[in-house]
Amino acid sequence: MLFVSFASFVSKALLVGIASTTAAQAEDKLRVGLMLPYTGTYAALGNAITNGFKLQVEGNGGKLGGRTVEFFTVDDESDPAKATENVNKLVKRDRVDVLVGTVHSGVAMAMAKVARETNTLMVVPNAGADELTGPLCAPNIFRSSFSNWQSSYAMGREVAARKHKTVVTLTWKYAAGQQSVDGFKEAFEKEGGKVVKELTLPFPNVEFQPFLTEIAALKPDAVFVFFAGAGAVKFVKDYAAAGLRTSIPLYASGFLTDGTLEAMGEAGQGLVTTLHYADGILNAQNQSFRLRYAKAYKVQPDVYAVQGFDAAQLLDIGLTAAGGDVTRRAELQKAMETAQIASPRGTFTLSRAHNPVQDIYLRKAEGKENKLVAVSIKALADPARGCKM
Amino acid sequence: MKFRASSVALFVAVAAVIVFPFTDSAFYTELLAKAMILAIFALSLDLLVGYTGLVSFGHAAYFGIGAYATVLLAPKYDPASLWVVLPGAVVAAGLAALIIGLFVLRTRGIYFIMVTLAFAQMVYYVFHDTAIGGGSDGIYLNFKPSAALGAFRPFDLEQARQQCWFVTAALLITWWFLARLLRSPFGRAIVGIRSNEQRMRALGFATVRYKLAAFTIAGAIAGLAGSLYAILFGFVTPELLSWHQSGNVLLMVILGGIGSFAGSVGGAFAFVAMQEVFSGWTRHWQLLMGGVIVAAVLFLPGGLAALPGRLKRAFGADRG
Amino acid sequence: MDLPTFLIQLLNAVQYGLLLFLVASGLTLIFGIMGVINLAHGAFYMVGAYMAFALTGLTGNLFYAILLGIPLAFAFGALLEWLLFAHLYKRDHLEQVLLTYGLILIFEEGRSLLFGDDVHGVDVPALFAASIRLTDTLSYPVYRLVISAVCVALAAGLFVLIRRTRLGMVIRAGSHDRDMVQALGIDIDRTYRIVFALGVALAAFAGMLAAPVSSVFPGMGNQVLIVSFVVVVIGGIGSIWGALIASLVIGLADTFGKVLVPEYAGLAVYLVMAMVLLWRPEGIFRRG
Amino acid sequence: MADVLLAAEGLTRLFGGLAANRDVSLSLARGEVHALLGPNGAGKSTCINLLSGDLPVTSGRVLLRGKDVTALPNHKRSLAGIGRSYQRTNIFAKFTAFENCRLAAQSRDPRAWRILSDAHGTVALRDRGRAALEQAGLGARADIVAATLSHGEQRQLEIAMVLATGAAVLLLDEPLAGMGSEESARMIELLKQLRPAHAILLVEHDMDAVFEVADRVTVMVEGRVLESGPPAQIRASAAVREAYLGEPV
Repeated sequence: MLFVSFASFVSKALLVGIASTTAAQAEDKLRVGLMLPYTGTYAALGNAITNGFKLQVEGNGGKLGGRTVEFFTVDDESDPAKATENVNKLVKRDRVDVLVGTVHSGVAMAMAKVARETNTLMVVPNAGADELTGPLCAPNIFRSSFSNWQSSYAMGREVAARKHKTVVTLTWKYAAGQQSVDGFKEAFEKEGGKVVKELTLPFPNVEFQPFLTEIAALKPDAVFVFFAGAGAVKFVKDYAAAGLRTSIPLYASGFLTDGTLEAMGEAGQGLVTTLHYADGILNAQNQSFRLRYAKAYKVQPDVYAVQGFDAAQLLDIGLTAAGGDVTRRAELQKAMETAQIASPRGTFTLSRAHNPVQDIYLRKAEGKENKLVAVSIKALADPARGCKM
Repeated sequence: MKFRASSVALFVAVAAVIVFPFTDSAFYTELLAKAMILAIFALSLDLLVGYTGLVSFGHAAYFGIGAYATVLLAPKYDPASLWVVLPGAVVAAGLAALIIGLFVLRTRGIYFIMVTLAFAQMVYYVFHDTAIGGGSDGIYLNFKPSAALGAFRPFDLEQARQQCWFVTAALLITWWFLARLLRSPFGRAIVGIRSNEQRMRALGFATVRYKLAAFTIAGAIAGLAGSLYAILFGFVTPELLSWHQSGNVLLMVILGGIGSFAGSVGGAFAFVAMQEVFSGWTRHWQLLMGGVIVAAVLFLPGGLAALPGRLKRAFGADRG
Repeated sequence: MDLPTFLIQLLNAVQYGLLLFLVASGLTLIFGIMGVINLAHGAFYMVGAYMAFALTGLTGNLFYAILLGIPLAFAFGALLEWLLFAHLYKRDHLEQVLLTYGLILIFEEGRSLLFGDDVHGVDVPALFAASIRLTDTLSYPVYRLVISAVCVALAAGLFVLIRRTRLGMVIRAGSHDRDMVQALGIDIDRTYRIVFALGVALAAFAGMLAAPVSSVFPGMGNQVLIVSFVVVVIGGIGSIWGALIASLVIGLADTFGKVLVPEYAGLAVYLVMAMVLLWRPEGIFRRG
Repeated sequence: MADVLLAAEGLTRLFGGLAANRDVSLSLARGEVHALLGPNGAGKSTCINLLSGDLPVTSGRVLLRGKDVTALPNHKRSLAGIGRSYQRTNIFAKFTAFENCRLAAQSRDPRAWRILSDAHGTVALRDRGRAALEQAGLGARADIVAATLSHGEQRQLEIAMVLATGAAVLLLDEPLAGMGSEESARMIELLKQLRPAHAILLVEHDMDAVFEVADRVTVMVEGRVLESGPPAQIRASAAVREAYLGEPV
């Protein structure tokens, strides 16, 4: 009996699924597709971005560019193997007007490929892969977050300014890590420093002990790393436990300490990082954003929430200029390209490759916050290498 | 009676699959193509699990090698020839299966399961850690391969419909090939090995060689599926080789009922449908998926293929 | 590499190997005695780590968390055996693979529902929070040494269990032939339940012990599972002694692979396995 | 000297410290039924396994037509002409009786590796399968699924399969086990029929049957050969009587 009901339930579910998507097409709403991770390692980031995006939309009375928004969400699981299929769910099945996503760079690149092929308007609210606003740049692809190069380039200058001559870098061997290290190295060596060794380990391996031993043997002036999430927590703890915190200073791009400070505990305190957002930015838009966010979701916002919020702001500007009509692409893109986005991170504009030209902050971990120390580089623009637009 | 009912069912199913792309739903056409590709993949594993008695838990490796071979054989800035990349992928995957088979077939039982898994992980790390295929970030197929033979263009894979039909043809040919293979002397021998390997050896069959051949053929067909997958989605990552994929395809085969090609195809379709439906319902859809798997093992031995018989018995419709 | 660095890397390798042993020993026990292939073993490791996180939060100390966690894990294992695995002994390995694969999904999502998807840290007990200075730049965390010591003690305990007890006799018989074991006059259902629960408890214990150094995070079980498989394959199914040797071999391959050939570090472990298989298809310590 | 096909010289097989076979020598000649007797655990099945290659020897030699085949694995020995049956019925239960024999015949066929031709299309194999079935007295049961054959028929089928391989040496492990008297009689008839063209090793508990067909008898006890000779000599042997025949079987 069980099997019969199961079979009928599958077929029914399928029918209902098809029917509901076709019925919805009749209404005249702005169809926004959110493709973000809601399960797996980056689930917390996906939720924060969604919250930020929806906060802006709700502040607008549920509208973007004057049109009521209907959301379509797909959990991309941060799984590149399913990326193309997942984005097709939004583009081909749900026929969304706008695509928003995602966290994982590999998945975002698969999304960008589909967006280019189908000429769907797309905003990247996190993934920092340099290619998205480099070789893969396109008139219909925008980014409200950062490029991997940006935050670590700033750190390269900071480390050199602190009179460190030699640095060992360590990261996972994947695009985000590699590009961060490249950005750091570019700035650091331009200022006269030397990266003596680039260590890598496969993503998402977290057995760091052999590398710590090697770092201790190399005795560089400083260490630069790129890690995020669980790996970041473990690395920082291991680094401290190996006694290296007292002998060799540790620097990183800000993802090391975002959303991870609580888990790091004592080991995370005092870490110096660079990022395009920090706790304690004193501008009106940040204060109102933080207040509204905390009220709506009962948690403090983080950099990911800001990026989601700004993605919605960016779209609102473009759509408003086009009278809410996604097909008036020229006006829409023009407005987005020239927009001044009043972001909680500070007002920013977009580069010709559609990446934020933004201030990068120097931050220091205190308690559960990445406290603003200073503006490291003002209005830093990604070089957008390989972009032919 | 049974024969006629099942061939009518098959005919209706094939007709439905051929007609479906006319519904003009690009997404569901693609989903259908994906389900059929996974069906090819599941068929290849069923040859091992269901007919040769080799429970491979690393079958995704050959699927992935087929996919990578397709992308790596294609030029970067021009469409590749389908007649190069497809056979190339099949040969590459078959060759890999042959080499790995030499190792894994030295073991049996639980060992075999674990060793196939471990070798698949090894292949996974080859693509994940080295620069061969873009590392953990994956690699793109920029253009769909061209089916042109000189001036003659039999079909165009850029057209979603034609692509779906091409996959349909591939599935039917694979199915036919495997059904035919089972009736061949070789096929009888591997079925004999599954049922009683010791006896086969005593009769004079070099059983390891037969198993190796079956392992290679299954790997090659998995490579075909992987190649089609790469062509369909244009993007290949190491995750295609991960042990979750090996688990999923095993699930399709068992869900459908091992030792039944129709079951494997049905299992693949059921798997895709479940994934689609569950993930539409809830973010925690994997919980449902896990629940279904556990329930299927406990309450549905023999899989979907055994369902008609079980139902008949339960309702007593066909007694005597 | 100079000598002190080499020695420290050796220490790293041994330390990592011993922790692997803790997970793999439970796996090899369940394989060897019950003939059950258990993919969910990594999930039990994860369950242990999250228990350490939750119970440390409740009790304020990892010691109490572990004291509380072990019986809980044991009971959890016994419950699972009674509920699910007991129905599988007469079935194919195939169905065992599938069932335990389903369990992984359930545990992962259950974890997500209960604890969310954030990374959490677990504090090292204050008693072991210090580090020992090894060179002018490098110290070694005491807690890591404690883990190793506990692993060694546990290994010794397991050997005693196997050499000196009735349960051990069954384990040494290495048989999952229920009839034969029953003929020895042993209550087979109870034995199986105990062995399975013991295996779960070992994995969970490893998770609890490792939680302060690894932190707890989604998907942590899967990383451990596959390497444990390799350990069991190399060591020989059901052989505790083999698991110990294999764990150390893998620890060495992994650690020195990372340092010497970083490009192929992920492969090193599997290459070792392939070579062992060529040499001895049924593992180093295969049976009879 | 008779036409010796298979000879064992000093076969020894140790399991751990235990000798399952120690220094066993015997020979099988065409036209002879050589019976192997002994109490349970005497090492008779082990001996067959050593001869067929299912188990490797610890020491000693197996000669087939004077050629050393000790190093050959079981399937190669089978191809060389050594066929065997098993103590516990060991057939392909889901196949028909005919398919069991056809598959057995296929083992010597170079076309066995074809993957696209119909297995039943090869006339020669079909004929060999049928002939073997006929010879074993199962001609009328060809299309019955093996699992549903009676126990006696399954034992016959087992021998039919060996015949289908065209083996010259038959190693039969208790072919009469579990058979009724009528079935036994038929099997003994079959053995007599096969005797002229084959060298047969018969492991059997049924004394009457053994002494009815055997041309030569070897008695094993605790892994060793106790005595070997014509039936009359064995029947008269005090040692055998003490070690074996004296015990109630």
